[in-house]
Amino acid sequence: MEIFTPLAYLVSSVLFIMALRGLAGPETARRGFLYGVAGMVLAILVTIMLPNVTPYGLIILGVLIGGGIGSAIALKIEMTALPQLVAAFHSLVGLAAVCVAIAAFYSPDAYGIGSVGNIKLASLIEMSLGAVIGAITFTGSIIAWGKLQGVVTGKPITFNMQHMINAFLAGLLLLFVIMLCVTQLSFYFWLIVIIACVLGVLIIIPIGGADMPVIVSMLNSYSGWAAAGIGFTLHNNLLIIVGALVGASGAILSYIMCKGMNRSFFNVILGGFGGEQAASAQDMGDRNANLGSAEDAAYIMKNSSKVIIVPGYGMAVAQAQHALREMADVLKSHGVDVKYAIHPVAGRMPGHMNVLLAEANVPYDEVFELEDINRDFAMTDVVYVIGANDITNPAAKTDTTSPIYGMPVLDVDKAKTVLFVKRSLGSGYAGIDNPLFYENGTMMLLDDAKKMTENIVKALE
Amino acid sequence: MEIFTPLAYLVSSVLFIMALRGLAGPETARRGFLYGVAGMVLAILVTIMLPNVTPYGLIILGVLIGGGIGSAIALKIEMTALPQLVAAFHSLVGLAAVCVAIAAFYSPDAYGIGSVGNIKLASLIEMSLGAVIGAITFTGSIIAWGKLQGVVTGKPITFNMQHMINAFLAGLLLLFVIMLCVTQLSFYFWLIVIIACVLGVLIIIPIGGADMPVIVSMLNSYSGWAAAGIGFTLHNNLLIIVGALVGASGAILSYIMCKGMNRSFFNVILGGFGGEQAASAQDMGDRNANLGSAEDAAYIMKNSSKVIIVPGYGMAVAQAQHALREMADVLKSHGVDVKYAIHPVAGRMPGHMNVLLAEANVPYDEVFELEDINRDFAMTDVVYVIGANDITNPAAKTDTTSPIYGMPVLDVDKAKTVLFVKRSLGSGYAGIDNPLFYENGTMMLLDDAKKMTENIVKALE
Amino acid sequence: MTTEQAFNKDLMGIAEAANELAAVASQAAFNAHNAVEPVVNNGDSFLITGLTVFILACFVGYYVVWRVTPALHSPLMAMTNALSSVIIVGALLALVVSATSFSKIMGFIAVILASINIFGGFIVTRRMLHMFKKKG
Amino acid sequence: MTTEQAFNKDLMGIAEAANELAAVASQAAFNAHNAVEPVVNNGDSFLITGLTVFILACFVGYYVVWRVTPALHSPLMAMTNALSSVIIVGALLALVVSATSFSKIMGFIAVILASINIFGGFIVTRRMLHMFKKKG
Ligand SMILES: NC(=O)c1ccc[n+]([C@@H]2O[C@H](COP(=O)([O-])OP(=O)(O)OC[C@H]3O[C@@H](n4cnc5c(N)ncnc54)[C@H](OP(=O)(O)O)[C@@H]3O)[C@@H](O)[C@H]2O)c1
Ligand SMILES: NC(=O)c1ccc[n+]([C@@H]2O[C@H](COP(=O)([O-])OP(=O)(O)OC[C@H]3O[C@@H](n4cnc5c(N)ncnc54)[C@H](OP(=O)(O)O)[C@@H]3O)[C@@H](O)[C@H]2O)c1
Repeated sequence: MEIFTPLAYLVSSVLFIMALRGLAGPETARRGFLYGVAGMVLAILVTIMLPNVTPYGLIILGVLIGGGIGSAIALKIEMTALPQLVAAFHSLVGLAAVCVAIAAFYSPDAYGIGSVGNIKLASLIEMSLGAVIGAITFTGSIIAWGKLQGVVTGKPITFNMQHMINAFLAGLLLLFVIMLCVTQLSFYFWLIVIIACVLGVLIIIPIGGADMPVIVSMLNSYSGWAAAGIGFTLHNNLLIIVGALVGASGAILSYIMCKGMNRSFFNVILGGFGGEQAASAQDMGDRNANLGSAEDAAYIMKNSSKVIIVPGYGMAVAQAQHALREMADVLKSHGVDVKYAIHPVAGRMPGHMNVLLAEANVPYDEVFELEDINRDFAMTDVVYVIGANDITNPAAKTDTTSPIYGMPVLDVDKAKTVLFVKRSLGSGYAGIDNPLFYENGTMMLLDDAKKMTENIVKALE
Repeated sequence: MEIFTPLAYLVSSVLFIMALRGLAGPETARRGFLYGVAGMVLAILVTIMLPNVTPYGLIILGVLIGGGIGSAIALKIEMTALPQLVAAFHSLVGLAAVCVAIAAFYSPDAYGIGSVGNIKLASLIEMSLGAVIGAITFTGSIIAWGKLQGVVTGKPITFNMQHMINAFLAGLLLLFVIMLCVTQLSFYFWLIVIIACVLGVLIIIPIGGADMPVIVSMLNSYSGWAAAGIGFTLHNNLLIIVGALVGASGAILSYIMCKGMNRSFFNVILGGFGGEQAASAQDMGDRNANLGSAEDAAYIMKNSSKVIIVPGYGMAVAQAQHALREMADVLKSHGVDVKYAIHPVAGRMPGHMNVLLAEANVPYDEVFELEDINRDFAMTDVVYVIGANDITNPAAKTDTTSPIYGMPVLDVDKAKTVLFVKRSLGSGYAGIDNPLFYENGTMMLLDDAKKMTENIVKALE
Repeated sequence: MTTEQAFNKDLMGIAEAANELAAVASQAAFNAHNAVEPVVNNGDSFLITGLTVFILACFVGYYVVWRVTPALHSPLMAMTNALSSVIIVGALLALVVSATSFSKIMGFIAVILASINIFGGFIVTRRMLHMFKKKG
Repeated sequence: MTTEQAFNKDLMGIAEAANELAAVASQAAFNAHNAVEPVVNNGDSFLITGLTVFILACFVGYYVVWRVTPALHSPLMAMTNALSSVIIVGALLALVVSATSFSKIMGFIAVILASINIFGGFIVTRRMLHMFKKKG
């Protein structure tokens, strides 16, 4: 009869797989969400209904406290603050993994992996692995959160020999894991946890704010591997499966983002990118940009037949998505064909723009990915670039010396007219000038994205 | 140290997964093939190098006999006889599964699943399951082979109450499995095997020859499930994984074929389809088809700019693929654009036409699947239909009473001219008349596909 | 707003599902109470492990096979035919480990049958794949 | 014919690979000889079972995640965040089964942390998915 619990865990694993499967399309996503919730409820219920598991009071208290905090945060967070939120949540998963590893270390008999001072070798290794990954996830995610939130500077913090120091710490970790296995002393276990915490900070701090999304995804992946490591320790297939799913997901998202920026993952991890904003910004100072007003923009767009909107991080900052949607409605009522083009790394996390547009009730079948719409720009009258910059930079296609050379960009320069809404002629997150600002077909609408869009709506009516 | 064998089995499982992954495209397929071979070699070597495994003589003898027979057959088989070959091979896998199950039943101690007369309950059930599926695969595949080879009539053999009889036999199987579990008597085990063999024959015999490809795929799937069942008996994850892979593959191919014919799998299994060839063939006897010669066809194609070739089962029968490729070469040298359109169920097994064209050195980038080329027919001058029939039948689109109504067909009727190469105005495998033969834009080239194509080549030169 | 309502209905669906799950789970727990100390040892019954592996392998098979290009469906059939002969592993064990000579004979036959398939299946696959070329 | 040659080279590659494998395998066999009776019991070491499950799950994750539409990558991140909190299973065990009260405290903290994630992650996911609509 002891097969019921693992069977329920297996069902729960399958539900989690189905949950991710559901995300293949917006139609099936909600069903997927329900599968995910059901899987989690099942996993928890089965666990607390095991024999021996009796102090429901503490469990309920813990879940109530955690659930209350989690719900409160999640219900009132702005959609624009998503990247920070995800980073913060990851750090909690990492810390939880560390706590479970510590609990297992101090009560190995409860998990059937030996007794205090006499834990099985394999379990000790798995446990340390889980704790190390968990600790790195914990502190690393805190730094990532700080950089995204603006609490920690977004500039890469570099110092001498940092790679040497990291390598040294990693060596120390290895040493102490061996010592732990030999001596079984809790002293080494704590040293391992502390060094891993420090390493988490040191790994993330030299990476620029612009690369944080990749890092958040990487840490997402780590939190999965940490869960899998704990699964090995506890001989629990559910944790292993879910850990692998989450690990794969984070790794794939990181990979997609790196490809979207044409950079190697290794290059991102080495850090130091995106620090020279000021340096090159003056090179083009002698060229003149063509400035325009809301009325000009309204006139141009009203008289066009095809408009493509390219949103970027600035739209998120300005919370301009609702105004934008209003503008699109007015244009459509004038018979203009309106579409949205989303670059894979627009904004500050994958799919960031899609969520914001969806929030403003833009139907998802008007929103297209780069590969699906890039050939349409040549046949488009007006491109309305709102708070985007790097993802439209034609230098990525032509200038071999540019740091973003080779990054796939939206071919907005092929359209007849490009309208750029941003607050200045300054550069984007990558800190690189955009020659498109000074083209003939370009009109710069220098203002806050929301204000400008609202003014255009007024001018259109 | 006992982890080496299962570790090697795990590596071998991964190699098998990589092998199937390789088939995602022709470029990676050969590497995939090598993975598959490597996985098999590894699995076998690791097994025979286990301690206790010593009588290498018998092993080598068995492998030599089997390998010799298998190689001899595989090296000299005609590519047109592939469907039969695959069916024959499946029956062997089924029989092998039965043998292993019998061996396990008579020597349970060797597998650590109990002792004679005292086998673990779970193992007994798994063993019976493996034996039943194996036996059904064995005899079912023999019948399928016979129907494809023409040894058994391709007509569905139906008789009274056959579904009742099958249900009765299935009930008996269940009963005897229970008896086996209770009594552990070998008598019941043999009864189970024999009834399953009979059931295999009875299930397949009422199914028409035209549906055999679906059945072959289904039996492929069964052979996988049988292997997985044996894997459960032997506590061997490698067998379970490979069994699941093969099972999934066969099921998916069956599904794809059913969709290609717009029939439900259930409908195929119920049988009785494709028996009324003669009945409706006379309805159109009063209409006149437009007959032509090789010279006419050569003239028409030479003066066209776009030709699409639609091969079907007749090309395989006539072995016309080499002549066809020659014809395409000559046309291309005249500046004609030549492509090939493959229907998902053209021929007698999935991908049948692709293999034959590849055999004739047709580059695979000139060969297109239905969805990719179906819109091109409207812009095509000439369609050269060689030995195909059902897959071009426009009745599937318009005639709601047709048995193939709703089946996706190649829209050859949209082209300016259709050239039909076949030996008569008779129907195809589904036994349904093709109204296209009597259209104005159609020219019938009544002859053997190979002869006709060769004559066209002569006329073209 | 109708979507909102639909979603709330969905949420109620979850609640119901959760209740059902709870019922199942308490049943499971009830049954589990009869066991002695199963609290942590989840991985030791082969049936469940095997089932876990089996289900995951089914998912993998599903995805891998759907990615196979239709042009290579015939090689796929031949290849899976060869792969399913990995049952030779069981046959080899039967041949050498079995106590009774009847089992040994069965094992020997199975080795021969599986070998036919392995060689035959792989060679046919190789012949087919060998034919596919990009440029004529 | 060059393809033929290339393929034969490939075949020689197999032969080599097979030799290497044989070497590995004989090594394995050598090591295995030291064990007592491992002939059939392949599934009882959790490490290997876990590894099997892990690798298969990685394949499943790979395929499932690549199929997620880019528009839903943000919900994907939030959802996986919630899913990874399934570590609460370990936390619950730590809270109730542990012998030492220090482990219990750790378990309690882990339960709180994981709960924050589960509720937070799922609610954010729900909020996001809730926004996606087909028609405006
Ligand atoms: N999404 C991801 O997953 C991801 C991952 C890794 C890296 N990244 C990086 O993030 C960047 C994304 O490109 P992007 O084009 O979306 O953003 P961007 O290149 O950072 O440009 C955003 C622009 O918005 C403008 N802006 C800021 N606040 C505004 C406001 N309130 N109103 C109007 N405009 C405002 C800024 O110009 P002003 O200051 O002149 O207004 C800025 O140039 C890329 O460099 C990419 O490599 C993204
Ligand atoms: N491929 C699969 O996986 C699969 C699976 C399930 C079912 N099927 C069924 O198989 C059929 C496939 O359609 P199809 O269009 O390829 O074949 P078809 O409909 O069976 O037609 C083949 C045609 O080839 C002609 N033919 C035979 N020998 C010939 C020769 N030596 N020279 C010239 N012509 C010759 C025959 O006409 P004459 O006798 O007049 O020459 C016949 O009409 C469909 O009914 C499909 O549902 C296929």
